[in-house]
Amino acid sequence: MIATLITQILGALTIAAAMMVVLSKHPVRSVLYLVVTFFFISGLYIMMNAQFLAIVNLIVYAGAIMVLFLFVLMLLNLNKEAEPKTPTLSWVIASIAAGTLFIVFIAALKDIVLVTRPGDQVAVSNIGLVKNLGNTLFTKYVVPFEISSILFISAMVGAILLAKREKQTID
Amino acid sequence: MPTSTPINIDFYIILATLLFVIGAFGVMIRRNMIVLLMCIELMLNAVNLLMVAFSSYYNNADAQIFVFFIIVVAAAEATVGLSILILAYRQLRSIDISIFNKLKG
Amino acid sequence: MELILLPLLFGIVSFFIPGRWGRISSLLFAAISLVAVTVKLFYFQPDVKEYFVNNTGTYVLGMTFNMAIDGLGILMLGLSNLVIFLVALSNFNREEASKPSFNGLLFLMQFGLNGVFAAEDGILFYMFWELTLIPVFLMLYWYGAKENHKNLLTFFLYTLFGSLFMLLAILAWGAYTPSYDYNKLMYAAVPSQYVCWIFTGFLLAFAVKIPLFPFHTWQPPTYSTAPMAGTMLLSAIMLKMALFGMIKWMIPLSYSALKFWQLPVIILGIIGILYGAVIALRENNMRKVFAFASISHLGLIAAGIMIFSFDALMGSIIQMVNHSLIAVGLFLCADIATNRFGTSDLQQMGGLAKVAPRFGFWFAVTVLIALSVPLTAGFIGEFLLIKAVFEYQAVFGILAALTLVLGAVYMIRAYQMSSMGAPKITNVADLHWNEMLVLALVAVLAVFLGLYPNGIISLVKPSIQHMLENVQDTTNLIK
Amino acid sequence: MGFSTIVYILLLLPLLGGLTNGLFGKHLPKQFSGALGTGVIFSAFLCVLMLFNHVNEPVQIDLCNILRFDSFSLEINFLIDQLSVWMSLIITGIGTLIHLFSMGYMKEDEGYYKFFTYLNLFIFAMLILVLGGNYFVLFFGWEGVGICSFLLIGFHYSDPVKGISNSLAARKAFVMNRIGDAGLIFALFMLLSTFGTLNFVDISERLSEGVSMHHLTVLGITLCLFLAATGKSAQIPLFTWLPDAMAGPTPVSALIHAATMVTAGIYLVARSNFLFELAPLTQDIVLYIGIATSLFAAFMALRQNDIKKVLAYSTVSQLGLMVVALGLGAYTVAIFHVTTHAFFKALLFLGSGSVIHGMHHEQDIRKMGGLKKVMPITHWTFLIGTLAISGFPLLSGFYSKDEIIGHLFDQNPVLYGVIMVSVLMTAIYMFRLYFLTFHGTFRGTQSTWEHVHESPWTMTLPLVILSVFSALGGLLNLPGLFFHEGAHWLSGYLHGAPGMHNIVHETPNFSTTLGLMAVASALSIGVLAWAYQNYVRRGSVAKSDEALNGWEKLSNRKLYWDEWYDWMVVKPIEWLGFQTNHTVEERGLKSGISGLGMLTGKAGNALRKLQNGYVSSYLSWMVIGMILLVVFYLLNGN
Repeated sequence: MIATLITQILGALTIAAAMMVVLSKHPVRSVLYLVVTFFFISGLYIMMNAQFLAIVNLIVYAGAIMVLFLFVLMLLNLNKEAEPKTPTLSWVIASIAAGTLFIVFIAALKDIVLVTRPGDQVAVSNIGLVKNLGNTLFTKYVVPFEISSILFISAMVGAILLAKREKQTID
Repeated sequence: MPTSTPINIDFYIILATLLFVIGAFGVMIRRNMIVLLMCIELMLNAVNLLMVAFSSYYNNADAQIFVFFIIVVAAAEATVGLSILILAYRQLRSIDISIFNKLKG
Repeated sequence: MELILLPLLFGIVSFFIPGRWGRISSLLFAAISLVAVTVKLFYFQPDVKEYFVNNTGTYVLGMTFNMAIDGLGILMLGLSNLVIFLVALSNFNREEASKPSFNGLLFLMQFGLNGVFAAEDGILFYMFWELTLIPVFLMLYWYGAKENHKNLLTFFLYTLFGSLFMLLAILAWGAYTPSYDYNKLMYAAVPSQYVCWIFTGFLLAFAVKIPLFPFHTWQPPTYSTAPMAGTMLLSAIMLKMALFGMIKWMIPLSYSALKFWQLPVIILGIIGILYGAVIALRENNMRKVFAFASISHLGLIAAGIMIFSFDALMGSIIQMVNHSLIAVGLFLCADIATNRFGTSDLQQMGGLAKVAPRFGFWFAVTVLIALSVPLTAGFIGEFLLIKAVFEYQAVFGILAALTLVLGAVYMIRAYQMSSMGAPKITNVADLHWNEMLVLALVAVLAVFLGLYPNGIISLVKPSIQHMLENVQDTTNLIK
Repeated sequence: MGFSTIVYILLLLPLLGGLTNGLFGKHLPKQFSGALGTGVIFSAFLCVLMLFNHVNEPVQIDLCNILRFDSFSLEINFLIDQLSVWMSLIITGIGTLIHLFSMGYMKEDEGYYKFFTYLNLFIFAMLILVLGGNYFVLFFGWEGVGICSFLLIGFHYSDPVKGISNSLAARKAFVMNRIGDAGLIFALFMLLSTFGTLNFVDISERLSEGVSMHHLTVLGITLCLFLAATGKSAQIPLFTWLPDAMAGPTPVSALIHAATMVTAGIYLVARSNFLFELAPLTQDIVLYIGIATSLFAAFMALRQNDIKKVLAYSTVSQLGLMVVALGLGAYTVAIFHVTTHAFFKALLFLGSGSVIHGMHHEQDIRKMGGLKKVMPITHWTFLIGTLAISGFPLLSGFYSKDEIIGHLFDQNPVLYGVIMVSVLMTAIYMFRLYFLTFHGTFRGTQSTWEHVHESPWTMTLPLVILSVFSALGGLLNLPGLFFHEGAHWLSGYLHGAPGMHNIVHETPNFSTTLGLMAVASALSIGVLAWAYQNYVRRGSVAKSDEALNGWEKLSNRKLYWDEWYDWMVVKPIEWLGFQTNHTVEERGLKSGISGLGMLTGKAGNALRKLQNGYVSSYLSWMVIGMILLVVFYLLNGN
């Protein structure tokens, strides 16, 4: 019972933090709220007993990526620059679009026929544990895993190449 | 360590959808490119959440592995995206998305 | 198979032969393939289909790459090789012939044409069909009048647009068989509500290419600005692809669709006859006169094909061959006259026969062939065609026969304005030996076929009869 | 030698002569190529004579098959019967004389060898026409003579002054003939679908066996055949090309446009007698067309001032007379008139050629006069020709005309009256021509007068020979009046041709014939006296164009017939051509197509606006797309 409650509270907090990401005027605040969102999501992962992902989410997202965002923000010193105001019409259109999208998605997902299990409770399983997941990852998915390293290398090279200050590439 | 999460799958569906929609909403109304990138991360996370939920629901590890890969790709994407952003800032001294409309037909 | 692949080899080789040798080598290549096909024609057994590729088992996405020739196929193959030879010969003393790209394109064109005439597979047919468009387009683009690239674009888009429908039709047709093989397609059980649409797709592609009356607007400007070789290729052999396609691919498809489209297409053909002739009466651009004359001639052939009786088809085939010959002859003459006078305006020409008597004579002979006087193939062709149209519907026959009268007017007018009267220029070069050879070959062949049409008839008779039987079979399957 | 060998030699001779002259003529001396051209025709004439001696019933000679289908086949074969042999005799006989004449007439022309090439080819085509054993071969010859006629009319196409008008005349002749050819083609189609064969012998046998035909079919076939005949034989409505065809050299006018080619139409109808006999309506049409042509052409000839134009209209008028005979069903009489007409009209044309030659290519009779002193042979032969054509008693024209008139009188006395007007006018314009040319005083320039000379023997010899035939040609078909045994020899002879023997005509009785002859003689002699009085005694001369009064102007301007055609046919078609080209083609179709192109462009332009480059708007579109997609699936799923 408590677990359910915790889950629901976590969910509510996630939504709230996500809203703040979008709505806050200050980019740094957005980043911080996003970090908070990720923490809550990790919490939800834990509630689903997906421990490995919870940790990875924290380390990679909240730790690495978000710090990267912060660095960029600070590097460019964009804080002072106020973001131009979005026209009201855009707000209205975006709200309507988002609302419709939500309704439509819900309508679509609601009708999913859940076949494998009777009842609709999320079960507690142990597949999310590091040991089990590691087994799968390094047996069945070992090749994609290795390929992802190539992806990282190319991303790294790309990032360096792009961000390097060089006269002949720029201007 | 919770041993049981007797919670309805619908909860996760609605939660993930909401997160996704918020992300999309953000992309639509914000003009700061960094925030845009963050909103994209938000949408990715929404999808991740849903996949983990179904993974536990079906007791199937594959989806979690995919979430792992999504995180990997998201990290790479963020790296490249941010460096492009820096490059763009150097060129135009701004990261307002509405300035970048060279693709206008 | 060598008939198909030789031109490809020649084409590739020609791109690397430098200018000085280019014209000799291209003439030689064209002669080799002409000789090859003539030998083949000589020993050909018209009763059986001769397969180059006969793939009955494995195929990818339904494509079989089958190729075969029957009597009609070998005839068209011979015609295309002949036309290529005549084009190479008539260009021999022109500067184009010394350009490697020109010769290369010429033989790539031949490759595509031979493929079209031999393809036994729907998709393959389409691929070769489009393949011919590229060399001719490039030829027109590189060697044609520079100011008229807009017309060229019209031509290209127009024909491409037309053949798009053919592709759709072939795909739809193939959906009812395991492969696109010709024989499989012929016996495909296409539901009767779709068969008319498939037929229409083919018809659109062919109507643009022929061109039938309302789809012809690309033709006169293209003809009048294209280089001579391009015009010859377009009118002498590319249009024949469409007529050939009508006979081989469209007509056997379905009897009911044929009946549905028969009257409209015949009416369009008749309108084309009169329309082209009437415009040619007052047109002052010599090449355009012949372009509209071409529309007029082809209208009659298309009408004859749609009647699809044995006699009418024979007339159409003979007239197709004849039209190729006269197109080569007339456009060569028009080009020579245009070159000598420096303009293609008939009003500014005159008296060429006096200063260039050989030209005057051979031009007169070509004009007479184009008028389909007796003893020439055109006479037999038009005789059969008008007879068929007349028997189909007497009024149409009478309208179609106006081409005899109007044709005489515009052809002789073109001859008279360019060659008769007091000479307006002096000191012009008469025909070169190669040009004279082309015109003489045209005349000899036209007269030969006029006296011995039985040769063509016995060659194509089995395939046409087989095809007419096929039409019946398809009908039965639908019912 | 069998028939077939002779026929092949006969056909090959002119062909070979033409080819030799055409290929090597440039390098041959003029004398030789002329002699060669004349020689082959003369040899051909001898061949025909051999045939003439042997022919008694129709012989068909098969050469080869051109086209073989299940439903029909087209063959090349030749039919040797009395009709074809008789026509060949005229063609080669007159042809020889005219070739001979040309040797002198064309002496100074640079296209000498070409001229003989064309003439020989013409004889070849004409022989094909008359010897052909079926309509298909006939059509070969039919087109062949048309082409040769085209080439010969436009022979001086590069003349600096008259080149254009010569070539226009040639074109007009060809096109008008082509209209007739179209008629012949349709006749061929209908014959093929009715009988399955085109052989004269087969068709006539089928018909005599009593094969029933729908009367509309017969009507169609005969009308189409007659349309062809009007084209070739210059009848209303297609006659206007013949006067223009006088642009050709004079021997051409004599050979093609008087003696042979223009009679091809008469031959065609006579050949198809078995069909025309079944179509009374067509026969009536033929009759009335013939009368109208004869009358109008004679009227037009009254005030022509070009010596050849007068003869041209006279030819049209005489052809009209032959057509009248055809319309009456008197085919042999028509052929008789063809024969005598060939004699005297060739004579007249050659005589005029001699005059033109002597006058250095002056053709206007207003600039002639008094030539009888300097050109005695031409004068006397021309006089015989004039008397023959105007029906002077006992000359050839008298007999042939009289038979036609006699048949007409039998059938319809009113039409007889009409045709007598035409005959009267014929006498008037011919005597006018004769007197103005040869009598009175010379009206040209002095320098011309000094150079006028009699023609060389190559030209006068044919004149003399032809004048003998013109005078005595009537003996071929004497009416029963004089010799009961030898009468109607030609008619009897021609009865051997297919279908002819089925046609029986009662000859008019004795007293009627005598009466009609008396009237005709009186007319002819009366006009002669009047003309002598008018032109010689009173010395009247032809008026200049401005001085013409009402009817004279009409006659001089050919009833404005050409202008009518120009206004009613040529102009509208040209207008149509122009409008089609500029309105339908350029404005309608082409701009329709480019309009489609522009529409696509416009649509692209409109859609381009959507690509505004803003990421947020792209995303909005994406969202909308997603929504629509999901909604679509939801709706479809239920």
